[in-house]
Parts: sequence; C-alpha cells; structure tokens
Amino acid sequence: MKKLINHPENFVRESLEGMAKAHPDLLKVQFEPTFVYRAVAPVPGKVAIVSGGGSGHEPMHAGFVGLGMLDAACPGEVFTSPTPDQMLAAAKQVDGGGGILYIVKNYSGDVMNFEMATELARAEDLRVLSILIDDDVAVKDSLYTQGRRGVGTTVLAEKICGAAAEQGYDLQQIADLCRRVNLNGRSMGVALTSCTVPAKGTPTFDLGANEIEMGIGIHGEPGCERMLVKSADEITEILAMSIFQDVAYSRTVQEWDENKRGFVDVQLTDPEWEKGDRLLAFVNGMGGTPLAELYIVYRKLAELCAQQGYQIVRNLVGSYITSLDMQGCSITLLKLDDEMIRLWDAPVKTASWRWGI
Amino acid sequence: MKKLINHPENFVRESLEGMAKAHPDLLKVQFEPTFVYRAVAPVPGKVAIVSGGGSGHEPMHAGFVGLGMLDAACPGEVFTSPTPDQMLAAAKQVDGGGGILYIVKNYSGDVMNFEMATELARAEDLRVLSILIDDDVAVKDSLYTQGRRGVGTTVLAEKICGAAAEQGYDLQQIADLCRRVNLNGRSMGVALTSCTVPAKGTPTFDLGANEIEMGIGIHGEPGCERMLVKSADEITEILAMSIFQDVAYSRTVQEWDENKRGFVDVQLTDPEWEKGDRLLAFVNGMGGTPLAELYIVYRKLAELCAQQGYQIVRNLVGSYITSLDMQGCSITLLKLDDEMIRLWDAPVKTASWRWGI
Amino acid sequence: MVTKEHIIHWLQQFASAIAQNKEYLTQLDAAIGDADHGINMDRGFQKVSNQLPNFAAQDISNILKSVSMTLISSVGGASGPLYGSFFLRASTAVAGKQELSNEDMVSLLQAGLDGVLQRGKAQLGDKTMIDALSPAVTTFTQVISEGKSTPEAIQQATVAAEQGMKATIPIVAKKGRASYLGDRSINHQDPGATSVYLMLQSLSEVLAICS
Amino acid sequence: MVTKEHIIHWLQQFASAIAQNKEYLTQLDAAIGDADHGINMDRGFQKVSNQLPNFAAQDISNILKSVSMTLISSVGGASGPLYGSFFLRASTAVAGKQELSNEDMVSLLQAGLDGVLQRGKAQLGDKTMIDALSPAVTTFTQVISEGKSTPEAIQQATVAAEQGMKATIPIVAKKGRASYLGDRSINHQDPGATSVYLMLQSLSEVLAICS
Ligand SMILES: Nc1ncnc2c1ncn2[C@@H]1O[C@H](COP(=O)(O)OP(=O)(O)O)[C@@H](O)[C@H]1O
Ligand SMILES: Nc1ncnc2c1ncn2[C@@H]1O[C@H](COP(=O)(O)OP(=O)(O)O)[C@@H](O)[C@H]1O
Ligand SMILES: [Mg+2]
Ligand SMILES: [Mg+2]
Ligand SMILES: [Mg+2]
Ligand SMILES: [Mg+2]
Repeated sequence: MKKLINHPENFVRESLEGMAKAHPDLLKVQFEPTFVYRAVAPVPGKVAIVSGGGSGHEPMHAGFVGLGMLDAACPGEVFTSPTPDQMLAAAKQVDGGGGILYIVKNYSGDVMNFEMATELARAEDLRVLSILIDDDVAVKDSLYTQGRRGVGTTVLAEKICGAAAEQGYDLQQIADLCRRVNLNGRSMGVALTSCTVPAKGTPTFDLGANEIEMGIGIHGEPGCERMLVKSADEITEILAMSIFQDVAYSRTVQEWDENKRGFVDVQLTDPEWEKGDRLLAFVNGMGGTPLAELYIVYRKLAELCAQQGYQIVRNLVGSYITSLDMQGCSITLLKLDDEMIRLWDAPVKTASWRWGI
Repeated sequence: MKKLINHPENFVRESLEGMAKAHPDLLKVQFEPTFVYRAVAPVPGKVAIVSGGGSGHEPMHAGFVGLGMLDAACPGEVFTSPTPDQMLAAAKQVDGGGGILYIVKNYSGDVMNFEMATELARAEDLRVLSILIDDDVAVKDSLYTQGRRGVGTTVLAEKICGAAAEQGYDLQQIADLCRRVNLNGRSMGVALTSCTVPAKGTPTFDLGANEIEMGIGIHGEPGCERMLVKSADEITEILAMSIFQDVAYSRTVQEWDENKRGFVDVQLTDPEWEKGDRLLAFVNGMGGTPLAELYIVYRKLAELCAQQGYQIVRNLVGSYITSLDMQGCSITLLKLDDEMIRLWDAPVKTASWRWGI
Repeated sequence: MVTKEHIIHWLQQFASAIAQNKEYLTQLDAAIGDADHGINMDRGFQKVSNQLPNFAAQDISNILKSVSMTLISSVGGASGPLYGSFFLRASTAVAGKQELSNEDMVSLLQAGLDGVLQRGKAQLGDKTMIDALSPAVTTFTQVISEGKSTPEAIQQATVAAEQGMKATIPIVAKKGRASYLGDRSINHQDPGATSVYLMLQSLSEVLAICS
Repeated sequence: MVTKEHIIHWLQQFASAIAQNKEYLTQLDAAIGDADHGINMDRGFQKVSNQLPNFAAQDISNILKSVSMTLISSVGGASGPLYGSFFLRASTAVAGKQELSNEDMVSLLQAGLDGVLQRGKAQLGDKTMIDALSPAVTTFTQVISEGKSTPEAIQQATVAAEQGMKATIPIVAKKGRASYLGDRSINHQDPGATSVYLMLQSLSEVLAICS
C-alpha cells in the first residue's frame, strides 16, 4: 500500500486537521466526538442540515459543510458509520432553533446510529427529523436485503436541502423535500479496481486485470456482477439502462413521528419517470479515475438520455462521493421539478463545491 | 489497462465532446484544429488569455475556460504539445482587440509550437505575447537541460492573469504580471505510481511496491530520485524543503519583442523569499490520489511554512494539474503581493473552478 | 449468584477474546462485508477494558450502562448500536442490583436480545448476530427453568451460540452489508454471530472458574 | 538531377519507414522521454502520405511546404515544429524549382538543418536529432564539393547520420525531455536522431533505385 498517510489510525483525524487549517473561513473541526461544522454556526432560525457517514468518500460530507449546503458533517472511521454521540454533539452545535435534519445513507450501521442519535436528541428536546437516502438500483429488492444503499443522490439531496434551509424552509418542508429528492434519484456504479482501506493495507477485493465489478456501492463491497472489461460506452449503457429500466421500487422505512414521539414505519415507492422528464445527470468519479474519463462517460450518457426522451437540464461531473482510491464511476439521474432546479441553482460555498457566491 | 475510454485514439476527442455537452453555457469545442473557447467570445476590448498543452492534465486547461480565467485552451494529444494551427485558430477566435497572451509551459515541444504560433499570429497582425512558466525546482540547472518544467504555477498564473484581463489590464501589463507570478512560484511533485497513457496501454515507468519517484513532472517522465516509500509527513517535508531551499534560479528565455518584431533573449532570475512573506500554498493531486490524502499533506505543509516564518494567506487543495491516473501530489508555493491576492480573490466561472459568481 | 466481580471479569475476558480474534473477525467481515468487524469491536472493547478499574464502586446496572455508552460512542458501524443496545437493555433489566439471581440473569439476557432485535430488526435466519444470540438466550432460559445453575445454563447457552454461529455458514444474508451479496454470501460465517459466540464463551469461562 | 518524382517517392518511403518503426521509435522515447515519438511521427506522416497524390501538379518547393504545414499541424510535441521547420526551410531554399541540381540539394539540406537549429537551439552533442542531421549535412556538402553525385553523397550522408545516431547512446541529453534525466539518459539512443537517420536512409534508397 502506497498512500499519502502517516499512520492508518490517524488517517481521518489528520485529514480533518488539514481541512481545518485550509478552510478556517468556512469550517471548524471538533474532535472527541468528531464533527465538522460551519465556521459561523448556528444560523439563528435556520433549519440545520447534518449528514455523516464513514470516511473515505471525500469530499462528501465534510467538503460540503458551508453556506447553502450542510451545517455539520459527522465523519466516522473509514467506511464505518459515525456514532450517535458525534451526531448529537453536531446537532447541538448547529441548532439555530429551526430544528435539525439528519440526511442518512441507508446502511445498517448508519441507520441504527442515526436512529439512536435521533432518540437521544429527542430526549434532550432537540427537534430532529431524519431522511434516508436509498437510491442504488443495483440492489434489487428491499425484502431480502437491507434495502437499497444510499449513494450519489445523497450529494444532490444535500445541495438541494441545504439551499432550501438557507431560503427559510421549515423542518417538515425540508424533510419532505429531501424524501422527494431521494424518491426521484437513482444511481448505479462500477469499479475498475478495488480500493485499499488504510487500516487493512491491501485491496478489499481482487479484480482480475480484465475484470470490472458492476453494481458496486461506495465501500469497496463487491457489486452485483463481475464482467470482462468493456468500453466506456458499453459501461455507460449498462449503468444508464439499469436506471432507466428500474421499476417502481417500494420499501418500508422508519421515520420519526413528531406526534407519536417515536419512529414509525413509512411505506415509500419511487414514482415512474416519463418521456420528456427533466433530469439532472451526475457522473461521479470513485476517487482514482481522472476527470477526462468522466466526460467520456457523460458524452454517452447524454446521448442515451436523449434517446430515451429525457431532457438533461442540469449536470454535475466530478468526484464527489468516492471510495478512497477506487477507479470507476457512478451515474446518478435525478428527476427534477421547478423547485428542485431553483434550489440546485442557489449559491453554495463549501470547501469542495462553490458557485454563485 | 482498465480505463473508462472507448478507443485510445478518440480519448481526447470524446472527452472534449463530453465537456461540450456538459457545459454549453460556459464553453464551445472546435475540432480540426482543436480548441476549447468561451461560449461568449471574443470579449470586446479584453486581452484574451490562451493556454494549452498536452492532454492528460485535466481539468487543466479546458476546465479553466470561462469568465475570470482562460478565453481558450488548446488540447494536444495525451502528453503531446498541441500544434501552432490550433493556437492560431484559438487566438483568432477569441481576439477581442486587446491582444492575446499565450501562457506556455516550458517543455521543448510546447515552447517551439507556441513560438511558431506566435510568429504565425504576428504575421497575420494579431497582437500576441507569450510567457513561459518554468517553476519545477526538481530540475536544478537551466544550462544543461531544457530548463525547469512548467507545472503547478501554471494553474495559479491562469487564475491571476485571467482575473487581470477581466479587470481591464492591457496586454503588456498582463504579460508582466504573468512573468512575475512565474518568478515567484515554485513547485515539486512526487509519484506513488506511474500513470498509464491510453495509446500505450501500460504504465510509463515501473515503480516497485515500496518505491516512490521524487521530483516528477506531469508527463509520467521519471523524476530526479527514486526512494523507498515514506510517510506523508516525510514526503511533504522533502517537497517543501526543496522549494524553501531553492536558490535564485536564473535562465534565459525567449520573449517576443514588439519593437524588434521578433523573439529576443531575456535573462530572468527568481527573487529570493524572506521570512514573513505571504504565500499561496497549493497542494495538487496527480489524478489518482484521493482528496483526503491531499489534506494530510496540506496539514504538514502548513506546519512547515509556519516553521520557516512564512504566512499562508491563500490556499488551494485538489486535483487541478494531473497526470492521468497517477497517484501522488505536487506542492506549489507562490509568494503573493497585494495585487496578486486581489486578483486571486476575483470571481471565476469555469467548468472546474468557480467562485464569486 | 452472579456478582459484580463476575461481571467485570466477564467484560475483561470478552475484551481480550476480541483482541485475540481481531484479525479473524475482520477477515470474516472482508469476505461478506467491509473488513472492519474486528477493528470496530476491538476499538470499543479496548475502551471498555480501560474503564473497568473505575467500575468497582458502581452497581451492575450502572456498569452495564457505562459499557453500553462506551460501545455506542466508539464502535460505530452496525455492531456499535447493536452491542450498545444489548448492554443498555441488559442494564435496565437489572436496575439497582448488586448481584444477580438466576432469574435476573434470564431477564438480563432476554432484555439484551430484545434490544438487539428492536434496533436491528433482523429475524432468526437472516445471517446476523441474532442467529447466535437468540438460541443462546432461549437455551439459557430453558435450562434455568429446568432448575439448573447459571454457570451450567450459560455453558449450554454457549454451545447453542456456537451452533447458531455455524448455522450462519450455509445461509443467505438478509440484513446488514452481507445482504447485498445475495447468494454470494453463502458459505461464509457471519462475523457478528462469531463475536456473540465469543461473548457467551467468555461469560461461561468466567462463571466456570469463579463459582 | 533530383526530380519531383524522386522527392515524392522519398516522402512515401520515409512515411513507410516511420510506420514500420513506430513501435521502435516509441520505445526509444519511453526510455528517456514520454513514449510518443513514433506515435507523433506516424500521425504526421500518415497525413503526408495521404496527400502525396495531390502533389503531382506542384513544384518541389510547394510540395515541401505542404509537407511542412501538414507536419506542423498534426505532429505536435517537439518533433512537429522541428521536422516542420526542416521542410519549411528546405522548401524556401528551392523556391520555384522543378528539379534539383547537386548544389540545390546542398542548399536544401543545409537550409533544413538551419531551420531545426534555429527552432530547437540544440547544439551538436546535446543528444538530439541534430546529432544525426548535422554530420549528415556536413558529409553531403563535403562529398558534393569533391565532385561526386547526389546519390553517392546521400549514401555517405546516411552513413554519417547512422554514426551520429549511435553516438547519441553514450552521452547525456541537454535538450528536450531527456535532459531532465541527467546521467540517467546515458546508454539510450535518441529517438529523434533515429527518425532522422530513417529520413536520410529513405532518400538514399530512393535515389539509388531511381537514378
Ligand atoms: N440489522 C442487523 N441486525 C442484527 N445484526 C446485524 C444487523 N446488521 C448487521 N448486523 C451484524 O453486524 C455485523 C457487522 O458488524 P460491523 O462489521 O462491525 O459493522 P458494519 O457492517 O457497519 O461494517 C454483521 O456480521 C451482523 O452480524
Ligand atoms: N530543442 C531540440 N532541438 C532538437 N531536437 C530536439 C529538441 N528537443 C527535442 N528534440 C528531439 O525531439 C525528439 C523527441 O520528439 P517527440 O517525442 O516527438 O516530442 P516530445 O519530446 O515533445 O514528446 C528527441 O528525441 C530529440 O531528438
Ligand atoms: Mg463498516
Ligand atoms: Mg510528447
Ligand atoms: Mg463491517
Ligand atoms: Mg516524446
């Protein structure tokens, strides 16, 4: 393993220390419990958006802390969910009186830790809601699995909900918006190489020189199918078609019920897309793939969307939700409405994403 | 070789086609001769900034075409200088009457092709000046080599000169500014792995599982010393110290003389830095290195700069000038003055760099 | 009677079992998860281990609660909240006790299991730690109801946990990360079920020696 | 007399020599440069080759100028402007000619060399194409001045180019990418000097056959 690190155990901490030194105008970093929060927080009256998850997906989430996006991010160890005390401490730090939305990726660890954090926060009379992101169409059913993983749509939801919070939406409105973004966002990814977790020091999975792993998540977990290496156009077609052909996905998730003061089961189904729908097309690099290759994927994706009768009206091309040094990419398509477009276009000022300000 | 490409020969073209589809609001792409230019060009009266070089360094340069930065970029084949006809056509396309500055990295191919382009442009009565970037302290002398390579400072010069052009500086002023940025910028890089050029299909150099290559350029060319793998802190120290300890570098370069209507020799020497100097610290990823690792390098770099008595007043952390999928990083330190800081902070709106707008 | 000293000794024993099996648990997780179960558990139980000296003055319930809090705030991942819930509920079940009767032990284990079930929503056969924990608790309760002693009941519960752990090998995972693998999860032993087995084995060893 | 047909034939021959040696030239460049000299040259000379049919109606000077323009606009890198300058200056030296005398050939080669020198500013011994081109031109001029024919002079010039090419092996590069390697450039043959040798060899072959 060759990496720009010192000791594997200090990987997350030292990286966050570097961020704190590089961006004192944007963010502050707190350790034990660890969280990253806006330099100017709380913002009085504003709903605070807090996310978090295992580290190794940079710039997500800490790189998205700042105006127009997150109020705080809770980084766990590499690929390991953060703990409830981190989430609780972050919520307390950034609560400006408008309540807190936790945006949570659907992994058993993340879900359980954020659930505990919500319970702890509620016990301390913090008004916390949480929304699950579960957009990975590579996971087919929700009955016999943990349900779909949360991947690329997370990034889009953080941007859109962050803008809504800035514009004065209340907590319930933002939770509803976040749920809507999730239901309309679909993703799938491919790995050309495995990643190497610093603490382990060797690649998580072995992939032959001519093999790729289709349908991977973002933790170096194996995907749904191993196949021979293909051209960028063929890979893009597999990913995009899996998204286009996805049928209305249904699942039961837990959401906090403010009246019942506890979690309740909520039944959710993805709406169908129709010809003429406006999409946001997001081509994401997994960390080790050069930008030039992502544009080759985008080129084909744009062609395929047009063929299917969809209009791409917004796009994002770059490495935003990564798996350490993995080579590969993911595609996320989000069906947009006017409100989402307006929020997407709103200003954002974070370490890794900035426009309009 | 596993890459998200179709045919290696189409790598540059298809990537640019993807860019054109992704960013029609920002840029247009022209083929044969190939160049990328602002969607709205020329800007009447403004000096046009044109750069270019081999492809494989994305987002540089095409990702920097837009308001506040470049007017046009000329991408060559992978790691191969573009040709004079590309540069000439780009200059004609974006000339708004204020003249054109070519920002050229010091490689024999780039220098000669841009020289020819300048001669051709002058023959057609276009007012073109060109400034060489030669900031790589890994190359020690200029007498027995091609002189220092142009690396990280190129990115900074494009940002600063782009802002100056936007603010109405005239051609000579921008050329002088660009020269000043170059003389005050110093870089050095390290490779943890080789890159793989699509047309070749195998790594450019072989590096053992425990070896790193210190002092590399950005073309997968071997560096100045091969050593055993080291910690991020040690690597950062070697890179930073090589920059701190660099003595006033002198060289003769060719610049166009508007009176003599031809190239003349110009003798240039880097000014010394002093304690208390204000620096811009740029930690750049080589393409395959995750952002989290760059922050670990930044952490140490900030510490070393403070120890040396320098103040970091601006910084940039990310993959801006890359070598395809190479893992590794480079450090660039630029001594700033008030004017450069003001221009650095000015708005920029390109595919890969945006703030203030 | 299970004393406070037994409980402290058990936690110590479990912490060292985790330390010794850190690589093994991580390797099991590499096959069907993300290669961190041993690392996660060890991070948490090293902290628990460091805190044991402070526990002498506390009652059993408070000790278990401290363990729970430490695990919850240091393990992360799926196992953090699950083991955290186990110890939290166990703690509540024995509130105020300085030593535990057979019935108290039944309540403790049953409450712990309920905590894990409620937090993780897995069912028996989903290839999770439940597959080891649930049969262990059932067996313990059964053996106690037959009038046997706690050490004996725990010994039999440990055997049941081991069988449950092994029973995870041939089945498909339906919860946790391994569930994404579908059929590819077959023929691998679940890491969480394995650490649960170690937990019961540690208790069994401590009670066998101490009583 | 060197005719227009000789020139066209030469260009054709050189283009196929480059195509045949594409990998070889690229490998030489991989060792001390960036592994593209063969790819670059072949990209350019394939274009030249495609244009040859259009050249029949033009005079020699215009043919050479077209070749120059094609190379300049398609080769890129260092060799594009260098070969481009060679053919551009060569073209100027024989303006208006339909066939070339011995003296015209001297002017052509000398002008081409001057073009490369002026563009690249390399000196003999810098381990560049100059190390093959310069001795070749000197030899050609010398042999012609001794009253020998162009085919004979070119043959000897080719031998000089080959020697010059081989002489690049033991020396340190001082220009071009290879110069960054310092002493590590020793023991490698310069790719540009090698392609120059192929250029002269092609001319030599054509004149030997055709005259
Ligand atoms: N929903 C669940 N219910 C019960 N146990 C679970 C559940 N999800 C995961 N587990 C257990 O957790 C173990 C994995 O723990 P660990 O590797 O520490 O966490 P993570 O999966 O987040 O990396 C699995 O082997 C399984 O026994
Ligand atoms: N300044 C120079 N003068 C003469 N020849 C040069 C000079 N710089 C480079 N060369 C020649 O160019 C060759 C490399 O050409 P090529 O690989 O096509 O371009 P690049 O170096 O830009 O990749 C070298 O082998 C050398 O012979
Ligand atoms: Mg994990
Ligand atoms: Mg080249
Ligand atoms: Mg795990
Ligand atoms: Mg080359």
